[in-house]
Amino acid sequence: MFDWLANPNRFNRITNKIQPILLLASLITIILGLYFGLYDSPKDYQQGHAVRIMYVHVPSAWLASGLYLLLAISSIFYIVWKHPLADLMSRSTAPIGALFSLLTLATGSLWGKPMWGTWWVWDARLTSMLILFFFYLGYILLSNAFERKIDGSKSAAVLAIVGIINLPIIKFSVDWWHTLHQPSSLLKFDGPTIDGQMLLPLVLMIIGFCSFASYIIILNVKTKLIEKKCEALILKLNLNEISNIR
Amino acid sequence: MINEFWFMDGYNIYIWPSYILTFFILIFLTFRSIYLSKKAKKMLKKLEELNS
Amino acid sequence: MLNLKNLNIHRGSRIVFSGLNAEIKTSTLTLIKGKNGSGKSTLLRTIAGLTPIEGGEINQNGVNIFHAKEQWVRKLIFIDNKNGLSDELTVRENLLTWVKIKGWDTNKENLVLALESVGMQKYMNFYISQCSDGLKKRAALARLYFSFFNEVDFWLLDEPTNALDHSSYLLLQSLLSKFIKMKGSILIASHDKKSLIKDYDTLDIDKLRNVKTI
Amino acid sequence: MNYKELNWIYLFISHIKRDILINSRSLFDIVSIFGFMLLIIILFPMGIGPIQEKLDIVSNAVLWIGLIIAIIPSLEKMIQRDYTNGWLDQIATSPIPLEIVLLAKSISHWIIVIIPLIITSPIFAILLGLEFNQIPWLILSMSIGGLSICFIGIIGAALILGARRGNVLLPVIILPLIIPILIFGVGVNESIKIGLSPLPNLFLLIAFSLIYLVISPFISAILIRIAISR
Repeated sequence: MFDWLANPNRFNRITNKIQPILLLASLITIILGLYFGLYDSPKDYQQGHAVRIMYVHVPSAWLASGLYLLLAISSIFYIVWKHPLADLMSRSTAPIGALFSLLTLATGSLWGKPMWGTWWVWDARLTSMLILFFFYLGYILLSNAFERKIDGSKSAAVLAIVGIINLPIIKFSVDWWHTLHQPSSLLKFDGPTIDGQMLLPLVLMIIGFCSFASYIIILNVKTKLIEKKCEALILKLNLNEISNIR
Repeated sequence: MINEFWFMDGYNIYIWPSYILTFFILIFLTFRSIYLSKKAKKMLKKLEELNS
Repeated sequence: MLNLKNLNIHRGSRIVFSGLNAEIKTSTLTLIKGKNGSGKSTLLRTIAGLTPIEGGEINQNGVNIFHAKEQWVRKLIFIDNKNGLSDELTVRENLLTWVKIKGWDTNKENLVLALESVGMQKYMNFYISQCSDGLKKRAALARLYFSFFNEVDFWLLDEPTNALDHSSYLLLQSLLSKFIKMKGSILIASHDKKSLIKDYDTLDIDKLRNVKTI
Repeated sequence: MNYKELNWIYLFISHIKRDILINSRSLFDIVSIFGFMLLIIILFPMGIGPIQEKLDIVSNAVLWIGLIIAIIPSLEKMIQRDYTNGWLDQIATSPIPLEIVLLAKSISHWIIVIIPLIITSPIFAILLGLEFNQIPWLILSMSIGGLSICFIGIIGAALILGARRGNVLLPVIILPLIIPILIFGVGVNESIKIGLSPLPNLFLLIAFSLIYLVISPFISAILIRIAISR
């Protein structure tokens, strides 16, 4: 897929068509999701109205983990086939993934306060999400830590690959750790017990979040492509002061 | 009816902030990406003018 | 004969060479000339297999040298400004570990002979951290001596005369001529105008680049 | 002339010897790592208070965290020195595979840095009031865990080669990767303490180390090749 999309012109052409669809889809599904999530759905028999937080919490959790997979895949493409576009892809994905993992933590904490009575519980899922956030953070820091951008890209791509190998292990170890230390019988942080009427807003929100994130990522990749063109022109024009033209 | 919608059995102080936060992030991402994209396009235009 | 065909070499996102064609004669000394930052060192590192080629090939007698990279690196000695010496080891230990990773015999006499060939026998047990730049360079150049009893075809030297005093300059000269007599090939990257020995070839990178752009 | 077949095991061992020799010349570093770990461990009772019951709850975790934090600053040096002085260039222009050298480096780091800490760990254990029957398991689990920290650490050290402020970055990158070691490692000692079999945790620790034993030389070799090429 990347091989075929690697041509920037083709990438632009295709994404120009996809982008409006994605934006529209995300708008519609998110608005519908809001309606069902906030208004037209029953409260959970255990969690009451607090279950409504799940309709933003679960999609962002899915997105945060899904984006890491995307980050790792594009990093593999970058390391193995050296497509510059794959690098732009991972560079645009990482901050968004980090933001959504933070959002997951924040909404999880907001859910936890009424349910557990504290803002933070070392729940296995939340802990894994926190660790995932640190992986994103490591990627972002490493990719910007080098004098030359391309060195950072390569190093950070390898980190993302190591991360994807390690994340299942960490997930397993955190679950292991959680059962080892036998927590008191807390309400399980499992999302709502699936009920048709609760599933609808959840699915809508997941679709909405995913298409929204794809829209933003594509937009950012395009921006980075333009920036790359600018850099090439700057080199060609031999301009030392980039600030002059800004 | 409307009151109940806002109040949500007292969970409102947790539910509304989480939705507001979510949409703040969504809107922030959208505007920032559009802003950056416009900035880059502008710069490219200027550079192309310089180049020609 | 070493044929460089259509070489594209990048360093980071910078393109150092694109479509470089050149011939390097074997069994002689070739001086790679060029301005600072013209890519002399990069070219040497590429031939040594350290910097990857983005396009093109390097052939020796019609065989791509990187197809059998392990065989190729066995036949060369690469020394640049960094020398590859560990501060915590003595001159002798550094040489010894180097010979080991090359997979060569490490008998004591050879080691001493090699150190004598660059006049380092006195400093054998000095730690590298105690050595001056000139001594470090000589300690690195002592490796060259091992090509006289092992199969080595190429010396790739980046600025080998840096920090050398006159007497060690002469020692290096004799090493080079001895190697040429043994049908060895030497590539030296240097901004030095004069060559270390009389008969030599030059490869002017600046000129090659100009030809390309015109 | 035929090429002499290289004996990789011989090269591997001789490279371990070289690295140990280098590190033993700077014994100061090892002593300071020991002092660092000792201080971390002393800091905990200072913060918690001298009550043994409280210490009992955290003692295993404190030992492991002390070990991990004390090792991390030393990991960078595993490769950094040899990268700046050009030794890695010499490795790359010699027939010895980079992977073997990197494996040798992580193992020699384990021998010279971690083994001394583990040998002295009974002192730490006594300071924290661990039972004597826990100490053999502590030593065993720390040896295995320490080895896998070295395997991960060499990846981390290779990742930050040439980075600005790499020494600040290294912990941020490494620590999330090390979490499973901490969990399984502490798990071994905790299960001894509450009278369960330590074997499940120990096996998981070993499995984790084996995974990294396999992937770490290859991944760090990829990174080193990238670093050398610039």
